[in-house]
Amino acid sequence: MSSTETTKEEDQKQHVLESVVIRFTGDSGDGMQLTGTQFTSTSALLGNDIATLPDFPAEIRAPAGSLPGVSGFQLHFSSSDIYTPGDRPDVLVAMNPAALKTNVADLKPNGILIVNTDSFQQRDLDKAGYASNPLEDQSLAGYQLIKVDMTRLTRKSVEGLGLDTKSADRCKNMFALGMLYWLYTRPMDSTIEQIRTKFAKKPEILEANLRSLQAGYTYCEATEVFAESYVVPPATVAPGRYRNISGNTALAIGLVAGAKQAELQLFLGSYPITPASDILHELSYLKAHGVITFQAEDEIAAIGAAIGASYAGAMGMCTTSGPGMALKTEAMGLATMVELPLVIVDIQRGGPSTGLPTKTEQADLLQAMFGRNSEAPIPVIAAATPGDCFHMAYEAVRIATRHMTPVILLSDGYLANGSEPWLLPKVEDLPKFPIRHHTDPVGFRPYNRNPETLARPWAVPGTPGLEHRIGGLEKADGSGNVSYDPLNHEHMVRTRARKVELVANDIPDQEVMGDPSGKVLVVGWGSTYGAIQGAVRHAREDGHSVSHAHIRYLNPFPKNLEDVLKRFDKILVPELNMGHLAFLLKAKYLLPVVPLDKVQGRPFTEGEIRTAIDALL
Amino acid sequence: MSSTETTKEEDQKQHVLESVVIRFTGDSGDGMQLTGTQFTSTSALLGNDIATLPDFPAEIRAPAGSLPGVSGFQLHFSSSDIYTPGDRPDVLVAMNPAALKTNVADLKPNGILIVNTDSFQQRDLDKAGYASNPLEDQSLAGYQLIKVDMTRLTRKSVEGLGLDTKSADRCKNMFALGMLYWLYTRPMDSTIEQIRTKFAKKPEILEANLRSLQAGYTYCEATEVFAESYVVPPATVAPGRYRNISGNTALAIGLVAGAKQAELQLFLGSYPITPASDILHELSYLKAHGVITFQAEDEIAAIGAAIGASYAGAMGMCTTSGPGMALKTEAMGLATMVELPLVIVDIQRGGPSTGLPTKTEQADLLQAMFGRNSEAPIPVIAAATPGDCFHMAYEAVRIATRHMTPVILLSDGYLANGSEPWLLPKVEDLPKFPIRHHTDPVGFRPYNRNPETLARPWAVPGTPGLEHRIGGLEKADGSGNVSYDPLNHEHMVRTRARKVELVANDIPDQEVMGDPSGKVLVVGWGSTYGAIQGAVRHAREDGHSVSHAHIRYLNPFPKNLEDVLKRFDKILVPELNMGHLAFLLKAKYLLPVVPLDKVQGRPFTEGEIRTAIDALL
Amino acid sequence: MTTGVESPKPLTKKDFETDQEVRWCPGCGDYAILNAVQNTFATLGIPKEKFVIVSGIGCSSRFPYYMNTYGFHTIHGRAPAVATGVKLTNPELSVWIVTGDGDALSIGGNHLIHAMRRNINIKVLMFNNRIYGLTKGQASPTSELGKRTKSSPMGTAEEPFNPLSLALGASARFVARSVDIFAPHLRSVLSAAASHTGSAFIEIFQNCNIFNDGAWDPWTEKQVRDDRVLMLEHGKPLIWGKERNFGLRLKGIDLEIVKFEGEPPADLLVWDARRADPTLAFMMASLGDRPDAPMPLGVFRHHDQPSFEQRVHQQLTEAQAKGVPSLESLIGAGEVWDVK
Amino acid sequence: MTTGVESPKPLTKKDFETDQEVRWCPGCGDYAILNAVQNTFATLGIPKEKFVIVSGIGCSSRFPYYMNTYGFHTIHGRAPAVATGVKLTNPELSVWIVTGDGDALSIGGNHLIHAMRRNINIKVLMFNNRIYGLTKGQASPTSELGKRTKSSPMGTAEEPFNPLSLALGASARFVARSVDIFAPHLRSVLSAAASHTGSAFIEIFQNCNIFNDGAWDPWTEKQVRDDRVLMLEHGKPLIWGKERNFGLRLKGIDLEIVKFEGEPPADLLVWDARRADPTLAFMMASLGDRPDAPMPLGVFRHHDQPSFEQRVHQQLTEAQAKGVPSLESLIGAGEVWDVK
Ligand SMILES: Cc1ncc(C[n+]2csc(CCOP(=O)(O)OP(=O)(O)O)c2C)c(N)n1
Ligand SMILES: Cc1ncc(C[n+]2csc(CCOP(=O)(O)OP(=O)(O)O)c2C)c(N)n1
Ligand code: SF4
Ligand code: SF4
Ligand SMILES: [Mg+2]
Ligand SMILES: [Mg+2]
Repeated sequence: MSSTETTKEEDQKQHVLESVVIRFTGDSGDGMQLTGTQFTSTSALLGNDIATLPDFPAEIRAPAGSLPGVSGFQLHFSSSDIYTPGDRPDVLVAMNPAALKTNVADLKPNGILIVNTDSFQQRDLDKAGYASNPLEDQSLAGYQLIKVDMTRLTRKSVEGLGLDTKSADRCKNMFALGMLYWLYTRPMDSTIEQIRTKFAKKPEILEANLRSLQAGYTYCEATEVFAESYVVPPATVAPGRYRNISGNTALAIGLVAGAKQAELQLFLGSYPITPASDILHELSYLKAHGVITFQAEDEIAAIGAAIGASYAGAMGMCTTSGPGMALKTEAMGLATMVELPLVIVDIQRGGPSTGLPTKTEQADLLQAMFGRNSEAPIPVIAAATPGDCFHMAYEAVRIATRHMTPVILLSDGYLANGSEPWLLPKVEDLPKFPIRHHTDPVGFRPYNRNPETLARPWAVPGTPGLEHRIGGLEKADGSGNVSYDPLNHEHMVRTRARKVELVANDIPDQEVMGDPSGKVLVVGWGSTYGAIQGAVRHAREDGHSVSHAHIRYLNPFPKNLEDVLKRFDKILVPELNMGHLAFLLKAKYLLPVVPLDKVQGRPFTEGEIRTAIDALL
Repeated sequence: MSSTETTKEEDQKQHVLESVVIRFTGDSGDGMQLTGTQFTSTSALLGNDIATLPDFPAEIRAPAGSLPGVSGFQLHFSSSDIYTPGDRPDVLVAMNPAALKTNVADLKPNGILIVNTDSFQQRDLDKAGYASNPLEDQSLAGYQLIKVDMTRLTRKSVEGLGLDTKSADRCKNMFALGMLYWLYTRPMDSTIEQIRTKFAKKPEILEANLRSLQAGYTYCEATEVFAESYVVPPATVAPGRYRNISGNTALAIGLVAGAKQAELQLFLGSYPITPASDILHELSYLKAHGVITFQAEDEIAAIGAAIGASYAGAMGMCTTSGPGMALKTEAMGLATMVELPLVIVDIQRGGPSTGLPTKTEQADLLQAMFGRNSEAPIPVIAAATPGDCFHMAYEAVRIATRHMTPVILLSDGYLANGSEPWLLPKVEDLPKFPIRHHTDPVGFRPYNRNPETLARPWAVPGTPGLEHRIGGLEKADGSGNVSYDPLNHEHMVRTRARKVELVANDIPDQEVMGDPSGKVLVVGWGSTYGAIQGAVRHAREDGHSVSHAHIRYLNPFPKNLEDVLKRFDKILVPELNMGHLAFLLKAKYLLPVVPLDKVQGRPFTEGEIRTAIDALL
Repeated sequence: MTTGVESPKPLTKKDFETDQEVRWCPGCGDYAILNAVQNTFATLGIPKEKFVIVSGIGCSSRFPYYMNTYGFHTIHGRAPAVATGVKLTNPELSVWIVTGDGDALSIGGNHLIHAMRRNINIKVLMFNNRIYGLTKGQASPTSELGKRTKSSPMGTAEEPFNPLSLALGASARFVARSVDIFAPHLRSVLSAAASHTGSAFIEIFQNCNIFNDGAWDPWTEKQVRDDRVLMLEHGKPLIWGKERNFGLRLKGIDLEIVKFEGEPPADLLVWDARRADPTLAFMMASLGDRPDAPMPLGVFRHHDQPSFEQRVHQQLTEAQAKGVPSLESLIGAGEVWDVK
Repeated sequence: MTTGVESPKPLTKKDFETDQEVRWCPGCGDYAILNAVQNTFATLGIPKEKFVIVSGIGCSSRFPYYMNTYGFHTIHGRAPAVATGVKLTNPELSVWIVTGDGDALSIGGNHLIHAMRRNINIKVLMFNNRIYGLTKGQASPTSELGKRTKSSPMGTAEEPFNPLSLALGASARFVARSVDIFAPHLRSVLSAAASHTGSAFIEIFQNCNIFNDGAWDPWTEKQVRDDRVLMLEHGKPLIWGKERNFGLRLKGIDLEIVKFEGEPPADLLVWDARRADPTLAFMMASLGDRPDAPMPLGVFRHHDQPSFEQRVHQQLTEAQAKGVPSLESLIGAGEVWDVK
């Protein structure tokens, strides 16, 4: 099979491209996610840099052929560094009219549009609300329209295997994939390997998938449906071992890595919620690593159990999304009061309320900062890319245990489901920070404080001689006894605040990409990293004085942040919300930052950020 | 009885004072709250201006004689306008050593200290942790110490009534009250009247109370225990009918007034929590007014039911305090999304977590602003004085119904339990704003919008022809159908934000007490009103350029607020938290405001604010 | 467009259909339930604008969108709370809750048991597919012990709730069970619930063909159904089986299965759903958990008692017997004084 | 100061006392319960540092402060959640919950029923004073219908929960009831709970002499007690009365009271707490609600089954049977490629 790469006819032109954006779209039953991930891993193995953006419908299975039932997967692969899944696709694969309708507007002018003509029957057009057939009415004149009767061709390719029509038709995503492999001169080995593993127990399905894949490839070769094929050479990325990783997977193993390096039992209390559930799933498969997962009756029980676990000496954690986060706020106050380590992960999604549960957003930052009764300060950190979720999860554990405090880690739907090639960290580069619970009764008092961090001792039940009581009532510093003393209360409120501020001693300085001073600084946080990075790099290539600071540590801010900000004339703050970070920066540094807010359930494009940068130059 | 006023012996000096602060303290079983409220209502009837501050122990009944069992009631009465219960008492009544110990430090130098010597036995001293008897060891030398064997004298006065010792001893608070009535030349009629009503069914107890009251009075007259007695003449307050009212009572009847003027059924869903429970109690007594109260299983059910009630056409409300507020945040998001009127009352208390449940604090402001997942803006208003709770409750209903939005009303423990003489509002001065639910099916769509307010129609179940569905998923503007359209989402997020901003058209301009420009503006919100007002007035009397702006409408701010702020050189923001309003002002107006934070579970004193003002002058 | 005029002609199923595309997976059991509910509502003699359907979050909870009545898709687990506010405010409305096994029993368990205890006149239809559908297949509180799901790869470590036992323990006065695809039975159970004064809990076995396909097949599949299901009919002896040759009788405090030929024995238990004491219903609720016994369906308990909203409004009426006091009187209550 | 050395001498009540002043109202029933718990703990053969007491919020929930063990005074209603985390993390600890009728059944109802369902080895002591004590006297979910309280001036409009029925409906496997002032009985019930594998629910009648004084007097006062209380003793016939001349027997599915003279009739029900089927316990749980019947006290159900934490740790053990994989293997799982 791998020989296909070398069988190109001489008379076909082969262009070298720097990068390409493909979007596969079809009905949720059409297997577009699989097609996308296969193309992704093939490209990753080929050494391209990649970024992906899956887009699921909110329904499990919306009616076949309907607009809400459309499922999409966009991927950007390149021979140079890339930061986003791409603003607009170069190629759109539309398996049915609904997919065409909801996606074609994004396709680049003169982009390649591949459609499965077999699914453009009157009934299909009606479902998508097309008055006339777009394949015939000239409305697609601005694109390179490639019409392929994929269903028929797929059925043909699997003839004789005894498959029913439904099963045969399921293979047409492989046909489409085969076509794209041809178009971009990709080897099919890895996909073939994976099909073999996946359908090992169903030989006819296996064979059907292989045949369809090959059929799609051969079809291009035979028919010259495409005038040319392309090559996207490998990127020059840092040497090392790579894996394609989604944010949720990276986050899950980052939590495990943190707990392991702390030498603590990992306890996850969680309640399923999109887009956080996958972390629960990932961790529940890791029992061999000693991970305990507890699927609780609700989010309050989940955090309650996590607090109990930390109290008993484990690294308690909980993972959720916005609405679940809202439910945990009372318990977060308790965790703050009893000063136990705890990691609270919020995979943000579109809101308010149930909102757009499968879409992305960054609008929980102020909730993370202030969404608790009274003064309950908690460190807040955020991951910037799918791979960075690993690192920040590890950081969350480190900060929580060193400072005896709950820590909120923010990610979002875009990071959670998006993926990127991830240079595997070396375990020896992950510092160990073994935690030893307090055992010495001499001089023990539950609210004695470490002078450097103000952390209290972690004394766990079962330890002889350290019997003590904790709880949510205000307590005397030192003894931990309940105290209604007014001055002690003020002291404790300020101590808890100070304790969080001291985390700043323990986090890296804010870095800047680009010059350390200049005209415009783009300040971002979380999943906007890629779009900002891309926009800023390109603006810099165009000679503009722009830099990028991406804040991973949001509470407390890095100590040098004010200094960093003040070296620029203007500060642009793009966010997928109504200006949360901008608000914090204004209140903290009294700087007239310029917010760039987008709240559409989807990430920024590079172009949007570039436009805003240009406006400030 | 009222003749006692005129029977003063000629040789006793009678001084006229402008104002006096008394603090009654004793064991929780000693009836100090009753003593305080009696003195209060007598003084109110006499025409004094008054302000009070009860101080309960956190325990229902802490052990008798213990420090945590001390209960106090401070009251300030005056012939001129006053704004706080006074910084430090002129007179301290201490019924036992524990009360003495926890309170004497506050007594003014050379203040009058009245103690019940009978309760200074060794056992009592031990319970309070006194190593030696303070009545004998000169430690009280700085005060006018008045030692009275009240228990013995009270027992004596009720002899022959056949009371057991316990019941007899319960009357000693009346003895103390009688003494204070003599000292400040107060008539006893109103107290006598109330004793008669209260104990109508227990004639011996009635008689015992009357006798003890009289005995205290006579004791002073007979023994010349006090060198002089005092007169505090009536204040010149606005004419009209008055009543002494606590914040919670005012708030409860304000809610009723709002609902009545809106011609809506009032529905309260609530779960008991200190210091909000009294509103539930008050309202559950008002069934004759058509008020439905529902004591729910928890705070989530309480707000859920209130949302259901609003959906069905009632004025849904819920009342709670910090931890309960934290639990309601997910449901608040739902209310924001379905755009129904709802009043959410938060009587703030000391936190975080269970914190100091019986103490006051203002630290829920940022939670009220931001404590919800994603973008869920809600108007926030706050009451400034006990009586103002009535007005702001009424305002909450008005805004909620006119703008079809949840509204958060903030009060706190200090307002809730404190009281002041309240000039009864005339019902004709409370504008009616009758609400008519939508009934016309022509052109009806659930998310049509009023162009002025962006409010949607309130169409309630049971109305023929308006059947429709609402919910927490994002919806298309107009039709209200579920919509995952990215641009609609952005439109809706901005529309909901704009809707809240438009409330600014419907609230009064920010007022300033003092000159409209100058050196220092003290900006407050909520229960700090009295202390700030007092401090600013006194500073102005001393010739300083200081003014006071008290913000009742916190989200959105009054339209002229920025203008008001910018007319002063410096802005001082005193708050019972770590700087919430200061934070909002900084972020919104980029002004370098000076926070003055106090987090001790108790209100500011005038002195504290004055000191901070002086530092800025 | 609908009009404001109350139509005098009797309602039909069509009147309850909306223009919204139904978005459950093809083959989902929810379709059949939607059908049954639309059919039943048309027969209840209640004008369509008086129906309110409140739901939480889940596949099942999308139900209100497909019913042309008033509908409120609330938040996860809180439907009973919202419905309580609706019903207390306007007792004339016919208030129904549609919920799932996760929504009702996991996050919403507390509201559910309190609604049952209060006996508020709300009908709870719990679609039990023994899985979290909407979040794509985690274990629910009704998933069998040891069930392997996305969140329990080695099987769950906990016994499920028996939803009917739970409801009865919370003193539910109307408790019933039916199956998505048993249309006539389901309709009759829904009608019985509608006729009850007070809260009603109806468990409906529902097939999630995506994440838990065939969960109820051992009882409901055509071939086995007659042998594996026991229909509870008030006043009738408990008999089942293709040949109707199995019966139940009491033996002390246990239920005994009797196989007979010909006439059923005289001592078979005669079903009495109207008992005030819930013990018999409780006993019957867990019968289906026994491997040797059939799954009882039908009305387990139907005990009328004054409902919560009746009692609440009774108090309002009493309190207002002497008229509604004025706002002035409220503002000026207690001790007042005049300053001239 | 305590020392780190485990004392070899047997524990006494004193070992469980703290230096904190006990802050319940004088006369509160909580004192007696504190006494009984301290006494019982001393006899269980468990080192004192292995006890953890978790509570919610309420007067009752202050309990941990007065016990010289590990204690966690959490937030309202959430003690079962926190305790679950403690027990799952360290199954060797002896984990007890102290809660009130409001804490456990109102805000905390859901966590309670799930703890029962899961059968996690945690002992729940619910102090039932039928009122909210700490918040000064509102109705609780166990307050009688029509009870006048601060929040229900015309009386409540809702039936209370029967806590034992609720627990049994949630499939609690150990369910018992005792009384604050019945010290030996209470101690024996506590010991029985300690001996059980899995979750235990113990309702303790408790007098709140401030807000609901005498709530249990009709059953527990010296004069009436013998006639109004039925002690359930495993293996013994159900007999009560000052003269021990009343008994209970089954009549169909009902409990019948028999008055007898001399020898008790042979067909009296013999108490069996160990039945797997919960029906009998359920039937007995509501007996006390009948005005003509005595209040049963003692162990209603005691059915051992593997506990949740045992099952969870069993899975960990199995998964680790082949050793614990390295962090490297986790990081480098799935398809990887090398860039030179
Ligand atoms: C507060 C909150 N937590 C979690 C979720 C995610 N969630 C939505 S539905 C659901 C469970 C659905 O299961 P079930 O109630 O059985 O309904 P089904 O989909 O099976 O009909 C969950 C966990 C949510 N929407 N809100
Ligand atoms: C979230 C929250 N809501 C409400 C409260 C107020 N609260 C404290 S204890 C309590 C009820 C106590 O009743 P119960 O559990 O019966 O305990 P008891 O005081 O009677 O022992 C309530 C409502 C709270 N602390 N937290
Ligand atoms: S996931 Fe299951 S329950 Fe949900 S719609 Fe699909 S089949 Fe129905
Ligand atoms: S209020 Fe009642 S329950 Fe609480 S401590 Fe006092 S007597 Fe006990
Ligand atoms: Mg389900
Ligand atoms: Mg109680």
